[in-house]
Amino acid sequence: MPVMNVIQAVNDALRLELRRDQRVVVLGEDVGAFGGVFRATAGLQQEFGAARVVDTPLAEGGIIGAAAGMALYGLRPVAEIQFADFIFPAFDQIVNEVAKFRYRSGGQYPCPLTIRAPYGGGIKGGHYHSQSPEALFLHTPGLKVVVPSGPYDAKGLLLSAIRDPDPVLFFEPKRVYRAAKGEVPEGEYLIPLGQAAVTRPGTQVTLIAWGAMWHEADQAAREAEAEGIDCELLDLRSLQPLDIETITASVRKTGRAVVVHEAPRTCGFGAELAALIQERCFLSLEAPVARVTGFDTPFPYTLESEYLPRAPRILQAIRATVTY
Amino acid sequence: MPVMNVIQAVNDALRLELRRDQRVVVLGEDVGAFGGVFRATAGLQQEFGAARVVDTPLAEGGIIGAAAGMALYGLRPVAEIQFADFIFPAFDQIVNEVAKFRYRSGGQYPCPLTIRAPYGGGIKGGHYHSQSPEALFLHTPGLKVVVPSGPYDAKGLLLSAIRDPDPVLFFEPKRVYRAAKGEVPEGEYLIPLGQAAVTRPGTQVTLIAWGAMWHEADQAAREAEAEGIDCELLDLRSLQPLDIETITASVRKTGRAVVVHEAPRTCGFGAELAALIQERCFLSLEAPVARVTGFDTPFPYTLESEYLPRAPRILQAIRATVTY
Amino acid sequence: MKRERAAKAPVRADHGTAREWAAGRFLEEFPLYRVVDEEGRLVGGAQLELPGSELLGLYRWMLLGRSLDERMITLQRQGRIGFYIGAIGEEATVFGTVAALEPQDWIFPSYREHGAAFMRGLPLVTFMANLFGNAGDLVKGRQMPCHESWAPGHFVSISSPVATQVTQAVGAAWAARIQGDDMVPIAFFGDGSTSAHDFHTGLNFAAVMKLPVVFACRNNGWAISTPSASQTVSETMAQKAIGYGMRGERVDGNDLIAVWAATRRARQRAAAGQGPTLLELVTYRMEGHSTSDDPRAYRPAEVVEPWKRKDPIKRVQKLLEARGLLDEAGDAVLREEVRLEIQAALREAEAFPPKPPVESLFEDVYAEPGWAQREQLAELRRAMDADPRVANPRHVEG
Amino acid sequence: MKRERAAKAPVRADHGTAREWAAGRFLEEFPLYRVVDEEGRLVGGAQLELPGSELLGLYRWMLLGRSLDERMITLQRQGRIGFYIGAIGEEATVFGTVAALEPQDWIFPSYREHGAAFMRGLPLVTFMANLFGNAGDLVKGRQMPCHESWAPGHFVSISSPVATQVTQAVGAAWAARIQGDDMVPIAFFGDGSTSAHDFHTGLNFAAVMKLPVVFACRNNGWAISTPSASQTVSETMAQKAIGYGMRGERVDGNDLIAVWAATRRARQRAAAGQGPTLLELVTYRMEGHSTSDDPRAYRPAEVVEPWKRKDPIKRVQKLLEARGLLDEAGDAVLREEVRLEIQAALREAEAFPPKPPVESLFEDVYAEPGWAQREQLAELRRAMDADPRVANPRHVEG
Ligand SMILES: Cc1ncc(C[n+]2csc(CCOP(=O)(O)OP(=O)(O)O)c2C)c(N)n1
Ligand SMILES: Cc1ncc(C[n+]2csc(CCOP(=O)(O)OP(=O)(O)O)c2C)c(N)n1
Ligand SMILES: [Mg+2]
Ligand SMILES: [Mg+2]
Repeated sequence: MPVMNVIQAVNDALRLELRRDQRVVVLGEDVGAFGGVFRATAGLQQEFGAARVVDTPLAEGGIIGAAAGMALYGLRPVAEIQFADFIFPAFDQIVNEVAKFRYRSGGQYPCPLTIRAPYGGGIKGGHYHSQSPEALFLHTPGLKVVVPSGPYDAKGLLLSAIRDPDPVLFFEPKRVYRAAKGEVPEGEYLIPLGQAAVTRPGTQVTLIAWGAMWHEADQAAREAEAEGIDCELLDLRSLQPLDIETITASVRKTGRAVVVHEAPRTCGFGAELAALIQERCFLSLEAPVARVTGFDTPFPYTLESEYLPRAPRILQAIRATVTY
Repeated sequence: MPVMNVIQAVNDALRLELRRDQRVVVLGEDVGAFGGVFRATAGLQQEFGAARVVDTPLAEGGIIGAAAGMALYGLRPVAEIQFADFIFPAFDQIVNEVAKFRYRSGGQYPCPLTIRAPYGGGIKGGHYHSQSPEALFLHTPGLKVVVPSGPYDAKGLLLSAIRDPDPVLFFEPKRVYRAAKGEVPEGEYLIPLGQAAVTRPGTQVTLIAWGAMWHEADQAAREAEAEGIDCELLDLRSLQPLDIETITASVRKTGRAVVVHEAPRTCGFGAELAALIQERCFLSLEAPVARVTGFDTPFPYTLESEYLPRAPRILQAIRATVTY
Repeated sequence: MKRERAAKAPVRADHGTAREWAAGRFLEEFPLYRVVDEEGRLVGGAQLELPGSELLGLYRWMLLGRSLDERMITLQRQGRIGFYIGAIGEEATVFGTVAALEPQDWIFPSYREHGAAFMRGLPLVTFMANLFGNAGDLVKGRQMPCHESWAPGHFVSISSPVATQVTQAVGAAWAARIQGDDMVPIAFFGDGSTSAHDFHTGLNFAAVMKLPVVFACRNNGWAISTPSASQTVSETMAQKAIGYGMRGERVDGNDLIAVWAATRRARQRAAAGQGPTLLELVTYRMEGHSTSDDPRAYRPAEVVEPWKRKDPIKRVQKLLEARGLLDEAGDAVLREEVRLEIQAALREAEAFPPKPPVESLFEDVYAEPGWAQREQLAELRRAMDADPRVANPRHVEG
Repeated sequence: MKRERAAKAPVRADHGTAREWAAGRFLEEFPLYRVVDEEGRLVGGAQLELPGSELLGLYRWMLLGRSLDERMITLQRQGRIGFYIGAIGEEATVFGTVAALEPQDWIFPSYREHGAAFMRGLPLVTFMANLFGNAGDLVKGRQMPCHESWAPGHFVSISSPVATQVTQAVGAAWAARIQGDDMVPIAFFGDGSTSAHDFHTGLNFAAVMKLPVVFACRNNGWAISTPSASQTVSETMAQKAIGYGMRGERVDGNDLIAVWAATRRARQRAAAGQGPTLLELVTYRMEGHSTSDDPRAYRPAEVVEPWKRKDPIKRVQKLLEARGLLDEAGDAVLREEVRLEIQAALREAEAFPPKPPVESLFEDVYAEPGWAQREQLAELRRAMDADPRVANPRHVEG
């Protein structure tokens, strides 16, 4: 099986889907001949032509509005937002239009499109090349939100996202774009949206993470093991639909949970997970659900190591939760 | 003391502040001669002229971008977004610019502005005249978020918001715009941001609400009392800064909490409150923090009574929480 | 590449090279295109290219639109529906455009183009069920009145945020070209909406991609309380096309035939690969913005007067009469037909159960409801069973 | 009211009323304004209105800008800074504009106008501390390199999202007018940024309100990998002014004197209450978009060649030489001065502690930190005390 990094896996998924389904169109800034600033669309315009792999003008609202129109008409557009930080000019189209089309038309106008965006910190990008805005979209019914942590998931989840009947935000953790490598099958395989992966079974505490933070949580779990703490680690993979069963089953078993995300703490998805867990596992809980997150500040530049919830801070939270 | 409704109280606050401070400017769609679609700015252009009370072109991004420029230059703009549902074209300016100006400039460029928007459901407005997007802004460090529930608070909080050194979103619950009436002192008084009001002291369960939902929670508390359940009711008034001390003191006392909001449940501010409470009051909690909220659907039209978390549903949650 | 041309362009050294255009320049450059004058006479050497029967059909549509708007405004005043927004005085911009399109062309409406949906087969009764938001509403009572969808007629779901449909129409045009379909979408929007950002990005994308799409700006003089001069100081909306390297045209929006002919031209150009057109349809909002609005607060009655004489329906009536296609009696018959049609539809629409079923609240959020929707439906049902007030709008007002 | 005029405007009945403009029409209508040709000679009858000493000063600024950009790109390649974005080849658009403004005029930069900050007094060493994001950075190491702020010189905080500064500049102009201040802000942005929505709303607001503001579009031919033809099919950027009823002017952006004179004119008009101006400064991005970019992937080297001959610095050098204000020896002295200045600043900047203090992470979110910031600072300190790896960037990569 070929070994790929996340960018290659994304590229592979796009290529397969462009080949398989004439309705698939890729559009965004610099995605054409250049292949995208992270090269995720490299070679696609060369293979599929400038009509299906399109450089757009610099206007995210235009990209998503146009993609919405394509989706309404029956295509399967895959729009790239160059950095998740630049998705906000398209926010109205996403939350007021794309998310509500099926509902507001009584089911007459589904709007299935995929919005890919490199996301998260850890590449020294400062305020505007580091943000993790998933919670903003999770608060909007009608949208699905997917975040892979490695190449295998990236490919299988992206194929599912493109084929999904609903609009999907597909956030790619750019910190591990090249760093996360692994075996990726050739040809197509689908990872269903809404299934978390239990990447490490354990008994004492449930760790919940996604994207780049899964790697940190995994390292923390390994370090915890060395200290004799047995962690169960979930990689959520898809935040909406959320695999609530796997989460509650795990926490009912362990009685403790630590949630990790990069976004600021307040109103991050960790809050929702904590709320859900205490609602559903109240009698099993032996400690509060802990949140290890980015801080309530804009994303910094120089102090990004301090800002990011990495393994050492996660480990500390694990210890505190287990000894609560 | 004069009796006013919420619109009159808002109008009064704007008028006082326009008189007191030459730096205050009111801008937005239809706010001029017409006085705004809800009449909140009625008479202001007549008194202060078209230079300080300005009808803008129809572009929320332009309104907030321009208001930001005014604030940077030293004015105190108060921008009206005609309905909170239409704030999204300005989302980029708010979360990427206004919220981060002070931080990203190392304190050189504060950006104090107030964004007023009628908000929430209950007026048969359907998808696009009913939304409660507070959680989206609460996830953005740098912004403050205020929601009054009645005329007295509306005036005192709005005056504080306009004078605050930071950008403030001031969401006005339009469902009670005219319905909520009360005595409002003439002249100025300030209600500090960040102080919840304990509008009903109680011992058995803490109810937490804001805006129009405070009225529903209040009614539920009265009905609960008739059933012998003693509720403590907090009107948060300001969600950021949040009065965490009042909340934790109350829940440590009652051991139970019910949070009410109109916005969809997932990733609403109720999630954050539940997360905070279980983090800080874990050992006092005798039942999970309950959330009575709008459902995870777009805001409906005909079934809005069913959708809104009104007193009967709150009462049921109170009972379930108390008997958990 | 553009750069090369730029390098060869003329070069001047005097100060103030950019033309200081005189007032009125763009009014001249974009003259108001008109075929029929206010007395129903053909202007200049114009030919009537629309067959008489079609013209009569369109006249009937305009009567229906007007009559429906009037009736529904009354209905709102009676408290039987919550809201209404129509197109009184702007009928030519709605029916003239759509008549010039092909049936497969998608319509991306603003919120006044209900007539377009009717022409595409939306039954009146279904439209009215939307106004009631009752069990007969195809949109399942989810949106405010006047936010209908009609997929069978390629009439796209209406939303309230203005101008969002502009970029969406561009996307549909793009999709059709990719698919090789002869489909030219039209996007409707108002003068106020030209200030919105989707106007800009939509027109620019369409021009850059040379997409087959028609932009129909209903310049009705007002955005709620503000006149178009508060939205833009360009003399015309048509000249905005220049900034996008696009064709623009200014049309008498109260002249059905001119609107029809201009739209047909724009469609032909689009279908022939010549790109998009911005049509400025100059008309007037004769009534309040909607039933929530009272224009007396900001608009002196006098300014409306001149426009009464330009009524688009009267103009067609005169044209038909002059051509012997209609007489007073025939007109009365048509009006009575339309009245009865509306009356019958209203009766039928009001007969639906007042609410869609409660489970409909949780459908269509996603193709399949997720666990949150399923659990919340169960939660709501339990709540309703326990306390009937949950479903009663009136128990806690005030 | 606009409506009245519209009603009186000429009316035509022939088909195709809108002018089918010929290719090149707008290149003619917006000729490239130029004062000095590529050989440093005054064009036509142009006068040099800039005193020789000022010209020499600007020449030195341009040398500094170029030299700094080159040095910092090297620094990035050496791994000593993480990122750099400069203005090689575009110097005339930066220094020519700012020289024509008054000291009180606010500058709303895009991300290439560092030179404007220097002219307003930002010390080189402070700029470089921003590149390092170290303890000497006024922005406290919070943004990527090249995102400086300099309030003492009214140089506004840079952000990455493009075009957002356009509406902000409009707001500042508006504020100044309300305050009665003689202050004309300038907003810089690229050709790609004309596609963004803030361009549209900013220009429209400014035109409608007739605000004193100058819009400086650095048309450098590229938005990262896409040529301007992918952004717009309008022949010029200047003609976009027409859609806003605004004055537009196309200027040779590699001609320092033309840029200066056009900006001065625009400022005079603004200050005199005649409203905003859109200046299209036609120049070229000679290097990659930034140090993160390698233009060889999308831009053949040949297309850059013609632009090398138009180098804005060489042109001023020739002009100065022709006027006897500079000779080879004098030029060498200037260049050496600039080199030493940069070198000294670099040494000084690198001497700051590499990180701002950890508490700075939580400052300036609000005027006063909230409890969340205070608690989180304490939490972070505890974490750092317990495990030094918390502050170490390298422990978990991969
Ligand atoms: C984004 C957005 N902002 C504000 C509104 C409120 N609003 C509804 S209609 C309207 C005026 C629209 O004017 P115009 O585009 O000229 O259309 P017209 O009503 O005249 O047909 C406004 C401001 C809205 N619907 N959407
Ligand atoms: C809203 C937004 N979208 C995307 C980007 C990524 N990006 C950075 S610079 C750039 C190109 C800008 O081109 P132009 O406006 O011509 O400026 P130039 O770099 O040529 O000076 C893009 C797409 C961004 N910074 N902001
Ligand atoms: Mg209008
Ligand atoms: Mg450029």
